[in-house]
Amino acid sequence: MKLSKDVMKDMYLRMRRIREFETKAQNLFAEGRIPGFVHLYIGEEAVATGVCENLTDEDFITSTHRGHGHIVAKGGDLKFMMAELYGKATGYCKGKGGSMHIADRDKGILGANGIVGAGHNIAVGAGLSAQYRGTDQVCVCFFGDASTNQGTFHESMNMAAVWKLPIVFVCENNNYGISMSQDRHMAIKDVADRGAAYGIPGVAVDGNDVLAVHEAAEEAIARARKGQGPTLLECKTYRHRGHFEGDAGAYKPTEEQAAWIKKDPLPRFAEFLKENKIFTEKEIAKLDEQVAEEIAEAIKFAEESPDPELESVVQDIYSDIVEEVRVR
Amino acid sequence: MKLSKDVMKDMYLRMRRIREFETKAQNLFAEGRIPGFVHLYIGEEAVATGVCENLTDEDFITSTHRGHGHIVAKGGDLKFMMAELYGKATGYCKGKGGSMHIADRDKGILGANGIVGAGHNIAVGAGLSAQYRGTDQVCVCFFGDASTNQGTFHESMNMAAVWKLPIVFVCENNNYGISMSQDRHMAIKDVADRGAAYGIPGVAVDGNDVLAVHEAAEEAIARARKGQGPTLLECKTYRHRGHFEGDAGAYKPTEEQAAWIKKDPLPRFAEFLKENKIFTEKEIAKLDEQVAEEIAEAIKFAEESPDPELESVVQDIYSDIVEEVRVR
Amino acid sequence: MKTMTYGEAIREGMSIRMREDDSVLLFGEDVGAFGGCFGVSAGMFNEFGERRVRDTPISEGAIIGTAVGSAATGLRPIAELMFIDFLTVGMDQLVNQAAKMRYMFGGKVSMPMVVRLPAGGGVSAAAQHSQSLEAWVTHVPGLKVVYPSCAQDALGLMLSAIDDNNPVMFIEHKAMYAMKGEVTNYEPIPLGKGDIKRAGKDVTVIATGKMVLEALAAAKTLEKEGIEVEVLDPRSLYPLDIDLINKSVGKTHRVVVATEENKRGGFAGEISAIINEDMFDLLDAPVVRVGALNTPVPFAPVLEQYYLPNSKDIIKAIKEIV
Amino acid sequence: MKTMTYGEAIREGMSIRMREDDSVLLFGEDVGAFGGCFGVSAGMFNEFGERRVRDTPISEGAIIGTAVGSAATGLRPIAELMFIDFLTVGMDQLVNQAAKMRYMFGGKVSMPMVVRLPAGGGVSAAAQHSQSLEAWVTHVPGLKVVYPSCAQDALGLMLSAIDDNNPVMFIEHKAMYAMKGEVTNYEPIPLGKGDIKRAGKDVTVIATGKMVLEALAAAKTLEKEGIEVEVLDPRSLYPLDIDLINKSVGKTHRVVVATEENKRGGFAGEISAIINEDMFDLLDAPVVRVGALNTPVPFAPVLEQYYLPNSKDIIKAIKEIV
Ligand SMILES: Cc1ncc(C[n+]2csc(CCOP(=O)(O)OP(=O)(O)O)c2C)c(N)n1
Ligand SMILES: Cc1ncc(C[n+]2csc(CCOP(=O)(O)OP(=O)(O)O)c2C)c(N)n1
Ligand SMILES: [Mg+2]
Ligand SMILES: [Mg+2]
Repeated sequence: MKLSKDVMKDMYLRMRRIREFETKAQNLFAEGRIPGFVHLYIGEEAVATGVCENLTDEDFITSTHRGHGHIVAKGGDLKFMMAELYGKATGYCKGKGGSMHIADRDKGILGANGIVGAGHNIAVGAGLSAQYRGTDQVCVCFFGDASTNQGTFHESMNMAAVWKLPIVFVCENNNYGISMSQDRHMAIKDVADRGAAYGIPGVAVDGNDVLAVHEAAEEAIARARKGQGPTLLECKTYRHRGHFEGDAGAYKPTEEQAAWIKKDPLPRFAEFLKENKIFTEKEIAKLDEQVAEEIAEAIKFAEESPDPELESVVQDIYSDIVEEVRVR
Repeated sequence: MKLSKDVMKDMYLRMRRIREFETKAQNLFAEGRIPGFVHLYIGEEAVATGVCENLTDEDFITSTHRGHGHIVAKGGDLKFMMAELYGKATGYCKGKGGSMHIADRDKGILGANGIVGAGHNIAVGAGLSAQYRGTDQVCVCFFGDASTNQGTFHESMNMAAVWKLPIVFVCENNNYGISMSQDRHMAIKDVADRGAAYGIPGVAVDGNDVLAVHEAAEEAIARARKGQGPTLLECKTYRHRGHFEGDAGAYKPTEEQAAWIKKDPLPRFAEFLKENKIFTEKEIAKLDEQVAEEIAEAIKFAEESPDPELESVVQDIYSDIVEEVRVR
Repeated sequence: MKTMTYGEAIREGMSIRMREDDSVLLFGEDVGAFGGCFGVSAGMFNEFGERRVRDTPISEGAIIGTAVGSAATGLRPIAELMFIDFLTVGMDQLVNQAAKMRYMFGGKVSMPMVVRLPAGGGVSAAAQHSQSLEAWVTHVPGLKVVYPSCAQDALGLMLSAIDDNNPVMFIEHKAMYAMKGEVTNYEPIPLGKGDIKRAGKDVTVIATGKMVLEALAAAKTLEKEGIEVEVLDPRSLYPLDIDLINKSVGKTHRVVVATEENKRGGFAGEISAIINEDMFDLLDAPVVRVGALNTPVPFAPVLEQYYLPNSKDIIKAIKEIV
Repeated sequence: MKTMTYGEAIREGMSIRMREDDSVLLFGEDVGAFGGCFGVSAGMFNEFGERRVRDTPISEGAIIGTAVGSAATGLRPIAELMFIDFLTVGMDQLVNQAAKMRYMFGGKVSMPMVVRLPAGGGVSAAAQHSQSLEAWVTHVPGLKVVYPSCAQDALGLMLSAIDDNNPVMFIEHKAMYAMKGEVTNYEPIPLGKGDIKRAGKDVTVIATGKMVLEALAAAKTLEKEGIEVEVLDPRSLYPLDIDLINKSVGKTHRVVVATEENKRGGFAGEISAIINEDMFDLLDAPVVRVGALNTPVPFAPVLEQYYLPNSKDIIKAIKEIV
């Protein structure tokens, strides 16, 4: 047991925060309070948490359409996140981005992204920037299994490898790209095996075990910081919900679902904490309560925030040009 | 020795034709008789030849900017090719395509291509078409080492693997993408190693040994015809000239060049034929002569052919719409 | 006569041809058993099987490339991009290959392929899932482009698109999939034939896609004020029915062009320029364009509604020139 | 005062800023020791080293993506695409990322990046290496677009492009690299400021890139016939100097727009539409566009010359309206 109690606590809190945030988002979407597309991270919390626990605010992440978990884990503000889901003026993007485009430059969060595979390329730029400026910053690039069939994955892995950039490519293998199971979208079992095509390490871990993820990420991030180049880290996990809210996920076999629910990373980690006497049941309940309050507050903030002003629609396109409000 | 004398002869002729065609194209370009960009295949003849010897007119190939060799090896008409290089009305493309866009649908030649990596995608379509129509046609996709860093390579390999398409991906590894040597554009030694990322065989052979290429291609093509899916076949070779005519190739170290010139596939195969008493020196000289005549004829044809009519410029865009000749 | 939704009409068009011709097939991300992101191909997997209704990996370049390579070798593929916004990752196969191959090869290859492109805003899908990008593809010689505004046109244009021996971009407005309309005719609608959706004598509104509905709404409102609006839907953006435009302008002498694109650099500008160039003497007033604001598509519903052009904008534009 | 080529001026602009600011760097295929496909960056590798003048693998998507990611995190990258035609493989990073990120993120990220885009025909490079694609990028909110027509403008616009905190598309005409011009001014030329390349009172020719030279040639010819042509080079396509256009049209009342693009759907249409919409009352004649034929760019020199618009086409257009 090399992780301190504080780290354990922090990881538990992050995982819990994600779960709570997502569960509430699910309900709010069902109630029609959140518009647009919402892709939930429920079931995959151990990945973002295990990885981001190793990062500082100086480090970068790129994210995906399924970005809430990454952003919470990287320290994103829950209030601004929730307000953005609502499309409110106080949201991270002033209501212009929504769920798929939340970013926080100050926290190194280079954005959720609606284009599958786009984050791969952006990560190369952030990695190059860190290396060029001579810092020890690292960029973690989060992405799904199905996104690794996009050309951008390949180009980015290759460029990062050639330039030995400080990047960790984290594949969240939840076995699906929408309705396409992995065996139908690629002819290999381990995405990690794709690392060899670029001469970089490819590592596969149990993505529902936050400690395993933490350990593997720690090593990969250390490698990156030391200038030894990128790693491809595959975390095997599962999404409990449909692809987006509204998708019933009929393509996921019932037994498969049941098996994975048993491996739910959150009760699993709670169990571990209790068994190893790191926290008592009561202490955990208290942490859960604390998180529930944080999320309730975030929702309150979002609910009470104003809609954006109509005129704001033409701002923030350029640094120096404001478009005409009504060009017809 | 399992190849018949006829096959040997045919392969020698194809190689010789490519060399002669290219050498003459080189001169004609230098004399200003051929406009535009010209990328020569000199030094790589064994690859196209060893592969295409295994194909019929029903089979498909996709090609690249460095396409002359593939097209000659696949049975393209030398006269129409040369006329196209000249931009004449009698050329394969009626002067509209030029060196980088020669195609011959009847011979299964789906076009040279000016976009690095574009042929990869097109090959998937041709492979799917063959499989869908239930034929035993195969599509060979030719491409360079540097093109394997393009996203299209990755997407196509993956899709072909998942669908078990009858495609052979032939990488002509001449160690350069323009001025970028392989060690600067990828962090691995064998492009063939990229096959593993798609769960398909990756095979590397001496691309200057036409017999080795022939053998490896035969196996891969048989696999494809049997419905066992694609193969990645890497042929290590070298281009003797610059990237295009006009490029002196200063980035190619002198010793490297010298070493590869020694491995020139053409004298090497001639030597083999003589040593194994398949052909005498004299017989070979006669074949050379025959080829020289063919090329001379092709040049004559091109020289004597008319320029395209100006009005032809607006034809052949659509099957059914002819644009206005002068829209201003 | 039958009532069906815009989405069903698209499905029906594809299915009719697939029943008749084995060389027609559909592929794209989740178009199979899942039925497509918007349910447009629902049921087709069951009818035609996985050979002909085919899920692909997430590889838009290879999807369009597969269409190109299979069209060049004897099939008549229909490729679906889940959103027109993903053209950005498949643009090369479309622009440098599909559109140019026949020409580059001297007319010796045919390219009978359809690319389905769900476009448009209004569903809070934000900047990367709501664009109208018809201006990019209409600018490319070698492509044809259609954009139906109702179920009947969707069906007829789909039949023509599949029958065509050239690459046809089939733009679908995602906010219209559930809209119902009457379908009386199962014949192909020829590409290049526009349609007068409502006749009028005071001003011509040339509108595409969902803006046709906004134009019709505007016409209805203005009718009460005694302004008779003619609503012209080109249906094909290329080939464009310039004759029909000419006839209408010759009658009304006033034109508004309404499209959902960002106004700057949109296809509406091309229509305006053509009218200016070829029908200047027919004009009694400037050609006014109605488009979306020149911004990325915002997420918040209030902003998006403000961003999108609507019937009020069309009314305002009309009042400026009549 | 100094004479330099268009290509040298671009290099000089980049070098000046790279000497002053370590956060500026250049990358692209073969831009390093090789000096770039057209020699534009020759010598820069020697001066700045491989850290700042960087060869990339052939991965246009990742090249533009590298610009996006590094611009968002403190650098001021200049990315070169070898040919503008390769935008097709890097379009997503440009359109869905670079252009929209500031907006999608509520204004909280800056995107100071330049993408160099060698464009245009005239060198028998055929359909995939000769295109003019400015219409695509001018249609995208979030991008700025410049297109110099001489060495002086190339230098001044490059300085401004690098200084700008937004993604700037820097279009270069490949057939102009070797053309010499005088450079007297080393100050940035503000984006959005057009230039009257020749004053005249009878007709305004708005021309971009190499067509400015054709317009000047036309003006010279027509001078002898007593027609005084004003040649207006917007230099920036976005932001566009509408004031300058307005002033010129207010003087001449007649406009020809000359660009090298395929005429259909080109940026020239946007200019025509703006003039029609905002300056209709100033016009005494239709706005006439001069562009390339609506075909892919053909290879054979005779065909390509016929395909490309030239001074004769401009003269013909002018004579139709004066
Ligand atoms: C370029 C592009 N293609 C397709 C889509 C539609 N799409 C959104 S998410 C998704 C599946 C992604 O699967 P994966 O990468 O495994 O991530 P997951 O959703 O499983 O987290 C698809 C196809 C998109 N947004 N962008
Ligand atoms: C998309 C694209 N990017 C860049 C180029 C410019 N280009 C033409 S050939 C070439 C190098 C290709 O190298 P490789 O694939 O190894 O083929 P080789 O030339 O060695 O045969 C480059 C960069 C292009 N034509 N298309
Ligand atoms: Mg997944
Ligand atoms: Mg090579």
